[in-house]
Amino acid sequence: MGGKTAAKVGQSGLDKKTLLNFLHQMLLIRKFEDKAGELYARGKIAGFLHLYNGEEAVAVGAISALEPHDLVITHYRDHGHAIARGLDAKRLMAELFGKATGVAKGHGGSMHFFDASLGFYGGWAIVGGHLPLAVGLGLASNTLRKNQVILCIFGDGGTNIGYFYESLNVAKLWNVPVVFLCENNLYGMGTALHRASAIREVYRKAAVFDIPAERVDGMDVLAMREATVKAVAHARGGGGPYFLEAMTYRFRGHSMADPILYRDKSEVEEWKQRDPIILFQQRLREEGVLTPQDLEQMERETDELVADAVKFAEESPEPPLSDLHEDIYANP
Amino acid sequence: MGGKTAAKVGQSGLDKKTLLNFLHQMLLIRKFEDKAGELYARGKIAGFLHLYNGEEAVAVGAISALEPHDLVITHYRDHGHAIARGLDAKRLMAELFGKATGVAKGHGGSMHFFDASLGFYGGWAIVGGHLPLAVGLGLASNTLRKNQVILCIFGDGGTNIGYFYESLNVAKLWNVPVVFLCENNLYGMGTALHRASAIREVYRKAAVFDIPAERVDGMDVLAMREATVKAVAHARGGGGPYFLEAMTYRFRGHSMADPILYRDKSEVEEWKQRDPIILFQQRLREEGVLTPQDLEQMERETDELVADAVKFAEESPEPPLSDLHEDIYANP
Amino acid sequence: MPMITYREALHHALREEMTRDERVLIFGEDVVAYGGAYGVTSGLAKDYGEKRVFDAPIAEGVIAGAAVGAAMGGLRPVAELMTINFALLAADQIINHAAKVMHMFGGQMSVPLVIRAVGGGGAQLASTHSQSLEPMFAHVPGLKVVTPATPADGKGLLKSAIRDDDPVLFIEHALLYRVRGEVPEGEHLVPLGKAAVKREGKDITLVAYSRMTLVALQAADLLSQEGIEAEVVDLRSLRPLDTETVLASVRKTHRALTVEEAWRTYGIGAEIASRIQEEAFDDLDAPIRRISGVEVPLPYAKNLEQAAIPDAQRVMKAVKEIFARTGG
Amino acid sequence: MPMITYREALHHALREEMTRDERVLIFGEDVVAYGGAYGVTSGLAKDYGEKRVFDAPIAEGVIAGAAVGAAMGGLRPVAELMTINFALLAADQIINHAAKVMHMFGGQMSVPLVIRAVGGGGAQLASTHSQSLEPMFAHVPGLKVVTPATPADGKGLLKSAIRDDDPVLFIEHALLYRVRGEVPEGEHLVPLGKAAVKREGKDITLVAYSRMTLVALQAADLLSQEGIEAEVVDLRSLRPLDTETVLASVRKTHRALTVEEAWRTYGIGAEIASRIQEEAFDDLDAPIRRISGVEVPLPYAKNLEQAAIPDAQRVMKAVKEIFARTGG
Ligand SMILES: Cc1ncc(C[n+]2csc(CCOP(=O)(O)OP(=O)(O)O)c2C)c(N)n1
Ligand SMILES: Cc1ncc(C[n+]2csc(CCOP(=O)(O)OP(=O)(O)O)c2C)c(N)n1
Ligand SMILES: [Mg+2]
Ligand SMILES: [Mg+2]
Repeated sequence: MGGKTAAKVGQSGLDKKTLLNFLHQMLLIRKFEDKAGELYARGKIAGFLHLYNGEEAVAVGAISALEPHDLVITHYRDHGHAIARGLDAKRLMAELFGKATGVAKGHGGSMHFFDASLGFYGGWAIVGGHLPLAVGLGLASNTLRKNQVILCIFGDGGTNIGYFYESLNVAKLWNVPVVFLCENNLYGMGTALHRASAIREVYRKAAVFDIPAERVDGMDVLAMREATVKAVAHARGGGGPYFLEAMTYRFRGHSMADPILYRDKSEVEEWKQRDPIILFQQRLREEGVLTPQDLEQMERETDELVADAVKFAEESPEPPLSDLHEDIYANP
Repeated sequence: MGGKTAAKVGQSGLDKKTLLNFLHQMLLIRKFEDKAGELYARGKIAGFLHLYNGEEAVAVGAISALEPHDLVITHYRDHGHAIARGLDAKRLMAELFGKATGVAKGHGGSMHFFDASLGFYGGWAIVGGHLPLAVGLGLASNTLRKNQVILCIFGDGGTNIGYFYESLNVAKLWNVPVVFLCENNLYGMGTALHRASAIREVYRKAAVFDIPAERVDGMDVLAMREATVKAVAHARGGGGPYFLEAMTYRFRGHSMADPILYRDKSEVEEWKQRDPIILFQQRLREEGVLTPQDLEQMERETDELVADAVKFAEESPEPPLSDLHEDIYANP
Repeated sequence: MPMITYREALHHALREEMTRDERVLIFGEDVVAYGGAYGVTSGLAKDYGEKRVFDAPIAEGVIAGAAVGAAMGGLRPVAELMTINFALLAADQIINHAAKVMHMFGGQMSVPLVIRAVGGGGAQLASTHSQSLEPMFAHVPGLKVVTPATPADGKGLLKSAIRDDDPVLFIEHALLYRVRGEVPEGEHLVPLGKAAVKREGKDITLVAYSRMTLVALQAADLLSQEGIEAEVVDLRSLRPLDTETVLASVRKTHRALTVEEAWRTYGIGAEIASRIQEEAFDDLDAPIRRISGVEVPLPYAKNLEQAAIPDAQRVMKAVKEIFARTGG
Repeated sequence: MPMITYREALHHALREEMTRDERVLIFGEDVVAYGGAYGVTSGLAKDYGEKRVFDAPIAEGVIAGAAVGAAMGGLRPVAELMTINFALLAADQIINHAAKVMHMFGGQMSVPLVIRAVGGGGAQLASTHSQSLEPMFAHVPGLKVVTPATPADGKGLLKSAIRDDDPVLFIEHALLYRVRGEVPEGEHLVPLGKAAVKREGKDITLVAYSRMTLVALQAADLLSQEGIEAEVVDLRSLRPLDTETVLASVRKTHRALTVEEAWRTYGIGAEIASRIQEEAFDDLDAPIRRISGVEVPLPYAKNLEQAAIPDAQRVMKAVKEIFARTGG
């Protein structure tokens, strides 16, 4: 397991504000997810709901390495990425409620968050299906000289489908600025990595295309940032695609419907010892960056953001029925 | 290029009859192909016609390593494999003519040779599409304890499509007795290998799944046999899949419609210096296995086989129009 | 007869066929621990062993293709593709491979395989997870496509599909798994390619399949209260398609309405309507009408989704319009 | 107007649009050296550079998906999938991705892309290389599907498709590339979603598309010698589908026959027939009939293939049967 871990906080070169902001984002994601899970149980949210608990450091660390004009494209477990990219928690919660004010007007739901204005290009629910899109986005960046890097996120289960290999091969051939980020949480639904993949080291599957590929500790937000900064610089500098395998774990089930019969309680407990939020809090506290007061305030702020989001979602209107006949074509 | 070459003929452990039979088969393939090309130009054969000239050593060497109860499954450039597997040249030519006596009753044509009685399971025209089938055949061999090895043949161009990777991964996971044989003739239609694949060493794409994988000199029939014998033994012994990359070259165009604008004449000439038939003849002569009389007789015999095939095809009836409504379902 | 759910009925079919025939085996994504997308295979791995019930990676192409190969090799695989939406990732295997083996190779070999997949909307899974793609696959000669509406048909058709020597795409409906119905124990076979009159009536024929059969039956009950007796024909198989049962009904009722969840254009109802007017033109008192899913990528929001999927109200309204036109 | 081939007309369209709009670029298998499966892109790489015209590996999934991504990124890609048969390997990208972007994400973004693919049989390429799969794709809301029959429509529709902001599947016919016709030079746009009356007539409406339009026209000429004046409607686009032009014709002729190369069941003709009987029931003097490809995986043998694909003789025979029924 493992993967590359970052050095001390003090050596990260990041200022206090940035560091605290990482913690803030991770907290917000965690609280947003817990609340969403609760609201799902209460019937306010429906469909499939895949929560991100435990993987917060991956999204926050990696996405912090992007510029505003860069793009993020991801799979259906997309809440953490959307929040880290700065999408409005209110409109995200409204999307979960299927409301007109949602980021996809309530058409997409949990799996299809999207905000073009923030370079957040979905939220895609076909495993592996968005990797070819990332290649195309990279092509557009090159052709139109946008100097844009595309961060493309997917799970370990998504590295066994043809799209994965086709996309890496073409990404390398066309030299597109795509950073492929695999969230290796060791399971695809109820299937353990080694029952679905002939090899356990996912990054090797990218390395075979002569794409630089490495493992990172996905429970360490600074390690994630550091690795992604390097990957983004490589892509932006014209070096072509880069591949990161983040070792992480989801603390909850695959979706809300999952009874989690396929993994040992002890395994879960072991990983919870490495809760990325607790770990980062500890480090910040140890190095004197975070005071108890800071933390208290942050807890309060993030609680409020989530509460506001729920209120907003509750009070928002349903989409009008006319939506069934609109926006199907740009040129009807 | 290159790949592993075999030792001296004398060290091959093969008796004279076997060695001469290899030459006989290669000659028959070459003459069958030349005749087919000629008949295509004369309008006797239609559709797509992909000839095997130059690659004869791959089919003959590899298929010689199989037992009668083993299976061959291959792509659309299938004439050589069918002949090496012992399918009747008459019925193959009849298939090219679209006659009722063809190996697929004239329904399949050049790309879809098939003879279940000889374990020749097609002739498939979707690039990469038969690799998953090979996995399934291997599964059946394991489940039904048939002790069968499946030889699955495809081109270098077919190693960039998702099926390729999906199949190798599952083959390894399910431990199926499949020998994957890539005929790397350096081109897929008009696209050079390195313009379609991020790496030039195809066998590495299999090795990443921890499947034993190696390169072989595909212009050397004995090297092909030797490598395949080893691969088949591995698979039959329960070791799971094996991967061979045969370095070879097609002397003619991709299909009869190909003006061959994408490769230098000099490159073609260079490879023709390594014509597998001429090379093998020389070696057999040098080591005293082949006399000029042997060769003369063999030339005559193979000429006759091809002439008989054409005659048979010419004289065979067209399929009845009732075929359009039969054999679409086993249980209509 | 015991009342069991659609899910249980399908489970029983698999269990009975696995017991009957050693060559039957099951694979797909998460068929072991999860028991498949909707729990149908739950417990089978434990009882029949992981040599006969096993997981595959998320790779629909090789799942479907391995089923074709396994069938060529003498097995009778039942592959699960989770949902019909993902069957698009296996479309080439299903259409260019499975459906071609028998005829393209001159009848030397057929491929006895079943591909199970969940179809339909109504669970707020949004537009890539809610489709009714059966018209696409039912269009293809060489395939058989089956869409059971009830637990009994689920069991009987699945058993027949497994015994059938041709490739069968078996489409279950996401909202039917908990529906209960009487299901005969043990040997119960429903033939592929035979429609069933699920309710008799003399005034109009409602032609439906899968969950829309239940919607049509519900509408028929409501219509009955208003004095209109609708006959409900459940197609059950979309290929082969049993036109005779439909025509016999229309010749009696002189009116027809098709009800489907799939998109309207180039859908199932179009074929039914065409055949009826071709074969029973002079028996018709009114044009055949079609009720279908709204032609939109199905949205997540509950109100939108519900408005997009046909329900008994929409069926009733259309029936009344037909009668308004012909004056009953 | 110059007489040029269908192939040349398509080539001109690409060339003109590439010159007009820098964002237009072309990729696919062998589009450079081979000039694509049928030579349509021949020479474009040389003239516009390999940054705008380039090869892709044999990997239809990523070709189609990269087109979707490129369109999202601001380009207007024209991807070539060689043949529609291989579009099955990209079906998930086309249906679950391209067709969904606009609506699923709440209208934030459309994907202006064209996927070109050759369809149809008649060249003895056997059953995986001869299919007419347009009904499957035309079934899907969010997509547009275009099937030009003539060089002029080929040019005009391709130019419109490239300028259109939605995903367009552009299906050419393998046997049409050498067909010549008059084609306006320069700016010539044919709107998507508009059928065309290709021949006027008062006795019967023949509804066709792609190569079958030519077959219908040929049959119409022969019928004319026997005193039957057939009107030929070329659908040109299968989605959006122009019902108005069809209905207007049928209201005049009172009879209709659809002609398609695709398989009959759940095909194009079914939808046309259904719509006609829904909207013009009382105008019909006879049931609408359909001529289609025989429902078989198309075999290689010439005699079988020719018997499976509709020709003018079969069209004439069906027309006469319709008149026999109604007494002319
Ligand atoms: C092509 C496809 N097949 C199957 C599914 C059903 N499915 C949804 S999520 C999932 C598991 C994905 O696992 P992984 O990629 O590891 O992501 P994680 O859920 O662990 O974040 C599966 C099988 C799907 N959405 N798409
Ligand atoms: C999925 C698919 N895409 C495209 C084609 C068209 N096509 C036929 S052969 C071929 C090239 C294959 O090259 P390779 O695998 O190297 O085999 P070779 O012809 O060199 O033996 C292509 C692109 C096809 N048959 N199937
Ligand atoms: Mg995972
Ligand atoms: Mg090749």
